[in-house]
Amino acid sequence: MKEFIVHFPVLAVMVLFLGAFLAEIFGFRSRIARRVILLSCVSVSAAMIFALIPAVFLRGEVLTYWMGAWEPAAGYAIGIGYEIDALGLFFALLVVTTFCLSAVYSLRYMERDRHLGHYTTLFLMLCGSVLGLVLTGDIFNLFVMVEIMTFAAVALTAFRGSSHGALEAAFKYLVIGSIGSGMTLSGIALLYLQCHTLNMAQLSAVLSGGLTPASVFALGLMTAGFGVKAFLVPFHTPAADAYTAAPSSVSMVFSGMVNKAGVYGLIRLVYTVFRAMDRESLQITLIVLGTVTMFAGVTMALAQHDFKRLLAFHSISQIGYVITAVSLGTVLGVSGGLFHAMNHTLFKGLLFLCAGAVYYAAGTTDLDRLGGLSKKMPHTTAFFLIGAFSIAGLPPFNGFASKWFIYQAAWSRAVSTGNFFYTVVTVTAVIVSVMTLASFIKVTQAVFFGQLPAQLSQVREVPLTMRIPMAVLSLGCLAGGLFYPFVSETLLAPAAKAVFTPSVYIDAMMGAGTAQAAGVTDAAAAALAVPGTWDPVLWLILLVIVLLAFFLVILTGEKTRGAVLDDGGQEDDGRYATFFGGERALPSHVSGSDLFWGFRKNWDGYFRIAQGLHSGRVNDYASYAVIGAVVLIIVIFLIFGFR
Amino acid sequence: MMTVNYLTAAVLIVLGLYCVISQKHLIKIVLGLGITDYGINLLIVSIGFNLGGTAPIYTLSDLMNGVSPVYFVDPIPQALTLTSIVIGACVDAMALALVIMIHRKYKTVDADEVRRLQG
Amino acid sequence: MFNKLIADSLSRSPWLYHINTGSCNGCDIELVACLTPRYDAERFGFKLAGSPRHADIVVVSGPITSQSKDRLIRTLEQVPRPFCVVSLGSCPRSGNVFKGSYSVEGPLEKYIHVDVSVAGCTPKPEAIIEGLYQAARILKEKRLAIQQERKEAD
Amino acid sequence: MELILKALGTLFSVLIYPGFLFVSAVGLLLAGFDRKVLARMQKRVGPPLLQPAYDFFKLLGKETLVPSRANKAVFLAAPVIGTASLAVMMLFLPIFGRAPLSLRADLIVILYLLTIPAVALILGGSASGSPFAGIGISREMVVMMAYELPLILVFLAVARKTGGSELCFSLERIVAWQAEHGPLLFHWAMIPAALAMLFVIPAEVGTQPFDAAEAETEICEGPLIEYSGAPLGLFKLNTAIKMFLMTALFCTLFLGGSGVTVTLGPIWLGAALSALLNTLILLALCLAVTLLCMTLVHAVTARLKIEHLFRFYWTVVAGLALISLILVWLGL
Amino acid sequence: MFPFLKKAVENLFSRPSTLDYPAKPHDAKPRYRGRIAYDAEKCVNCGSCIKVCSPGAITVEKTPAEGGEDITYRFDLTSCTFCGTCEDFCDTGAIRLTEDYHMVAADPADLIVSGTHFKAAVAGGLTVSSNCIYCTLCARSCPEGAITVDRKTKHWEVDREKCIQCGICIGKCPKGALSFGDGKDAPSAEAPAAPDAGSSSPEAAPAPKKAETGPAAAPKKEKATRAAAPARRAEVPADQADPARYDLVEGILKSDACIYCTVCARKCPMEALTVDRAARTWTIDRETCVLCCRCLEACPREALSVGTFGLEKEPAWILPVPALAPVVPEKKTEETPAPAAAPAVRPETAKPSAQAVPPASAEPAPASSAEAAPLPAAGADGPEGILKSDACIYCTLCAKRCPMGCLEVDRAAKTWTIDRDSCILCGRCVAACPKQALSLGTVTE
Repeated sequence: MKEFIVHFPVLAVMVLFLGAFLAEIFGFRSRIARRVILLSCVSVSAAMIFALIPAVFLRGEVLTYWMGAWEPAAGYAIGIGYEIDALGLFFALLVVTTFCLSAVYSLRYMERDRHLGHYTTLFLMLCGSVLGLVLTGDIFNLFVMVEIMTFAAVALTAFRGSSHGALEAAFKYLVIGSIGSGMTLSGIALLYLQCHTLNMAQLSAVLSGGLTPASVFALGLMTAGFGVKAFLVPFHTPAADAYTAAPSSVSMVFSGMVNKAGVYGLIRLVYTVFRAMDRESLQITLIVLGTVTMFAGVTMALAQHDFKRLLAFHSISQIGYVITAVSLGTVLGVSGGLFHAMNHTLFKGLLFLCAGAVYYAAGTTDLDRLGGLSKKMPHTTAFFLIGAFSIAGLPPFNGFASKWFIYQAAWSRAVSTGNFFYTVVTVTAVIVSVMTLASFIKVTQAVFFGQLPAQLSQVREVPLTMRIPMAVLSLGCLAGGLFYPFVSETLLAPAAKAVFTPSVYIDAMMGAGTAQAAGVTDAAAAALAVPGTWDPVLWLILLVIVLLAFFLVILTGEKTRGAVLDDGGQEDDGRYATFFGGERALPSHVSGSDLFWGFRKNWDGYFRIAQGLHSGRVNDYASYAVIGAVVLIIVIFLIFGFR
Repeated sequence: MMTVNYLTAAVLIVLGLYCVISQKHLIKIVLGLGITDYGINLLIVSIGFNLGGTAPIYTLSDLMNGVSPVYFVDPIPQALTLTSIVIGACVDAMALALVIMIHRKYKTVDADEVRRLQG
Repeated sequence: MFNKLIADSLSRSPWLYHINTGSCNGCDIELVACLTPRYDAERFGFKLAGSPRHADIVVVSGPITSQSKDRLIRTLEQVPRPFCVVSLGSCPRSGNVFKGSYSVEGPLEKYIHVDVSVAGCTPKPEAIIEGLYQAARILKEKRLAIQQERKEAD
Repeated sequence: MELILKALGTLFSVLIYPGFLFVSAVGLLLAGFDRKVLARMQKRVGPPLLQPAYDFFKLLGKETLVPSRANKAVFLAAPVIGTASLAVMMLFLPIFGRAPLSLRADLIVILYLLTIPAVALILGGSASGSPFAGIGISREMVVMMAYELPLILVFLAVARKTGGSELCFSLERIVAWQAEHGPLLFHWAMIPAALAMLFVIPAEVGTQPFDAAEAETEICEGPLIEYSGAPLGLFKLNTAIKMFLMTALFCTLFLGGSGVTVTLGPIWLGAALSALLNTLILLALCLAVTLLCMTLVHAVTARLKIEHLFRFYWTVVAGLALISLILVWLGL
Repeated sequence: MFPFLKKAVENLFSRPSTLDYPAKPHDAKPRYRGRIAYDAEKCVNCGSCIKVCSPGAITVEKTPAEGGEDITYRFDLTSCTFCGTCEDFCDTGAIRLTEDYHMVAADPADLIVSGTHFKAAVAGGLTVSSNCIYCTLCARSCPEGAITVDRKTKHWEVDREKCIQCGICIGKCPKGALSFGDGKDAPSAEAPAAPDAGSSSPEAAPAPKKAETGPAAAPKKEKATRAAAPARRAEVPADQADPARYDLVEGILKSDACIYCTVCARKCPMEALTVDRAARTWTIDRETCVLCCRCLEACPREALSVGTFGLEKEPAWILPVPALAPVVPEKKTEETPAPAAAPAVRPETAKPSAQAVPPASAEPAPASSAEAAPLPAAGADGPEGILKSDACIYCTLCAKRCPMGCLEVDRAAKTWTIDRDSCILCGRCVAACPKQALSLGTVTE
């Protein structure tokens, strides 16, 4: 069994694709067959990935696996190699947790749709492709997996053809996605032209000699390509439509895995293959990209009237956070970025599942037509609040921990380099965090609190199988926040170290010593100093006791409580009715679009332009993508010089 | 000689992108995508070309008597092109399917009308 | 001891909530005049509260017109116990010159027991302060009565 | 065993000395002073100094009505969360040079601990389900967004000035730096930042000119409309505590905190005395700052409309903070 | 913002302007209308207070007791608007609004003021004596409307049931003709009360043609409870004695001492007098005049008197000449309802020297009184006015006494100025001057 672990990475991916194939065949006939295939494949591959944790994280090994045992011959990689280092496995863990929970969630969530056979196939294909993408060591294999991922994602977006704008979103996603993959493919081609190899480790070794204009052009193209996959600003437009139109279990997978794949691709490209992150100007370009994404995402989210579209824009802005943090170049920055990616997967997944639950129960996700669901769906409200608190970054939850890392990293970067730009980045990060809190307050008030509209009085809580994934995710959020020193030692430190030690990556893949030969030297990666000695266990005791004390204060007060009527509709018991100046309560729900009037009035100019840019036309989106890519390539050329 | 290939590939890619950006008709956009795809395929194939190289195939006779032909054309880009062509085909198929369904549902294929999700 | 402190502080920080049931605004101005520097009701802790939920003393002015009758009743229901009702001027008590009009729904006594009534067609601010002070003392007795009643119940 | 001791020690410091009881007592006293001096500025006698305390105990005696439209759990838990986080926040402020829970990055933790009470108020208002509260929380959020920008700029300016070229977010380091170089207020580059902080304090606490969220005349006490009895008391207590905490934060950041140590008699007497002395000094400083930035401004200006408030904070106050940040950045 | 800042800091260090009310008692302004004080003894149960109380806060109960009835009046302060009208209308001064404003009560009963008084049933009813001049004042003041007086037929009658023996009419009668008699009925309507000796009243001279159309005298605030004014009599001038052309009529006569100070016009309850100071004309409407002689007493110059004189009969053939184009008279003095024939007075020109056109009133004044005598022509030695001699010590007493405020005295600059237009020559300044520096004379400058 010991040496069988070596095969686990490939087997994990193959099981998923096999499941997809089987689901296509047996999927139509019976529900049980579909469910068995889905759950078994998902759980098997998850088990395999989790089995790798001790090897990679605890012992720090880098597992390699050559397809068909085609070992590198005479220093040249001839086969497709899988390489799993701490960074790869870290993202693999995210991918695995996301699609397990989404699978469980979709059992009941998708039961009202038809063609569930196709759904299972596409879902498994998507999971398999993202897992493959994260584990592979070969750059063309990475591209193929990206293609399959885009393919499955487009199909899943268009799954609920009847829903508002699903087909249109899918088409836009396909067009922009294929532009992105076209750029990635041409980048790979140019790289191959330069290095005649496709294995990332060897590429990194060969490229260490110096970058010719062709490889600089390749870097530009691939950065743009992965930028499209990670939905950074100029390329973010299809993401908003896709996440909104796709069923929630799929949008959870999108925001949990698909944009993380883009982020992984960028990190791998910039840190390991090209090892170009020692140049500050490249860092600044990526940071600018990340900051603009962060800011544009959250401001657009504030202007939304649809729950899932709001969450979609938040995903874009949180990815902006991750990219900004990762491209800071310091160990603290990268670990902050990775931590935020992990937290983002947890709380954004939770929020999308809550959106799905609201859609499942109330039939609509329009903020202006919902209201007062907290009495009918107490569990979903609780989970949503945990998700909202953690995305806003309030202390006991995980959002705070990762944001703390990021601010710490950004500010230390600003202080050490004396460059005012990083201060602007830090300030924007804080302001974006407040705006995130604002938009989630808007959703809380619009959807869960306030007055229950009459037509929603028959709403009931969502079934148990949908609440289990939400519970798991919210536990993850709370644990991430409270036990973050543990998380950073076991998961983040190795992953950050892996990012900063490409030579280990190369040696593992191509055999020892190739790194020295190629002159690859690792930057002195400082040990990851956990920023604060904040001992969360202490906090926990503290907070619990303090809460207990104050509940006593509440109890000593007068004990008469109002009868909580659950008819929701009209309350006529004057004593416990809402104060309305003595009137009988009229339908008076302060819904999403009425909030933050002061803020909206001041930002009217900005919002008019921003919403104008998101015109919804495919051509505009395509032109943004192309212009963005061209600008990025020109900037990268400026950085690396034209000689 | 190779520069002609690269130039045509570049022209094809730019033409395709221009078509995607400027055309309002959805099917024309899909065609634009196809053109870019062909441009990229041409780029990949022309990378693997070695002047005077023969097709990278060992005939039975070469294998039998152990002689290795003088010079091959690089086989890997060709493999890449194969995959890219397959992917291009799938993309076009799915795009056209989507366009048909959009037409059925939106009753139009003009990109200006097909924009319910905006803002 | 704790209960005594609460009862005592109940009489030291009575918050007012003013309901105008059709008054000619004479008494309303006088009530607000009490809070001005010259009469300064805040010396005794009086403060105008924004919502009936925060009210300890409900000050009613105006002859309860038919329009404002049921709104008055609903608002009075929403005030948490213990609270006092003070009628300002002669309108709430008797309908003053509007007595007998088709739209006046009669004295306040019909709807709720009035603890203190301040007479005067526009009573002077000093009289209003005296009335509120008396109401604040009544609040304390009401609080002690509630505790007594709860002690027997336990 | 050691962990339990540590937990108990922290519990004492949370619940008793620098924590809840101390903070609420001082907060209520400050609120009393504030109301008294405000009254005197309007040439009226004004309530007794302990009036906020009477208000609090009176509210404890009142009946707690939970409206039928409200979500009871969140409705009752909201004030408690706010007060809990405020009690914990006091631990980060070094009273006599040593903050019980100081860390390397206090400023960020404080920044977020300041948001929790505001979020608690927002959640409470939202859970009460009243439309007035809906408008109230929307304004409260806009106020929060308004003062967050200048606050972070001020923190960064202070960190840059005291930290030099390496990270310095911890308040102890800031106080230590001020001990040698003199309070930050006297460095001319930091004066705009101090002014900006003075403007941020009333917005954060929510006193008159910036209390669009709880405007009792327009939207009947905004989020607090449905509250009565003990929860309302807690919210009023929150405001009072915030008043003390923000001014204490100002004293720590700009006036060098109160690091006087008295060394006479046995150790424990000296420690107790120095603790007492420091507390008094801190109290005096806080009182002065409160009167300056909250009472005077309250007596002189009327309530700002919400969009004017937002524009005021994002242009004038943020500009002030930015000026001092740039000056400090240029090494002045 | 900054001026407030300075003010706020100043206030901080100045004494607060709060009345420490509960500690030191703070009583209301002198004429504050607060709690009602009812003196049951004075009350004559006339009921006028009940009638005038707009909120109906006053109620009365009569409980028969032996020899009369106990009458209790209840004043409900919680229903009272403290307008003070009842106090005004209480002729006997039983109701008085004190300055006590502490009307705060938990129990509403404390806010009821009541008082009872025992009223013995009066034996006889109201009787009238002979010197009644049928001035209808008693009929007007009777709260119950029990008295009916017909001036034409000189008939006075009281309705016993309505009469509540409140005695107000007794107080009102200028001639003191009413009293609670010995129970016999009022004299019959026919025997007109002979006026005092000395006037051979012709047999029922035809009353003036128009019916009494005086304005319904609004219950003016008339607190005068003085004794009736003595009637003064002047001899009938010889030329009016011819009964064929003159009717002998008793009426108010004006002497030339009149300075047109309009005081009499203001005092006349029936507003029968109109005095135009600019045109210096004094007209009387004899129909409405009730000879109450109030103008007599009020006149500062004793210019008026009561006398009998011959009233020229209207020759049948004279058609009433319509007045010239009726010009709207511009009233300088206070507004008095114009009597039947509006005196066509030309609007007051800048210099009060225009020729006063005799009013075409139906009442040509008797030749002797010079009330219509035109002003001396401007060219003569100038109009009358107040003159100042140099004994003046500028003590400003005259300025203070002047009712019209037309005197300004500047002690520093030692100047004394008079505004002759508004000066009504009432002579008060002359009387007030300690040095007799002022005098009434013809203005030369």
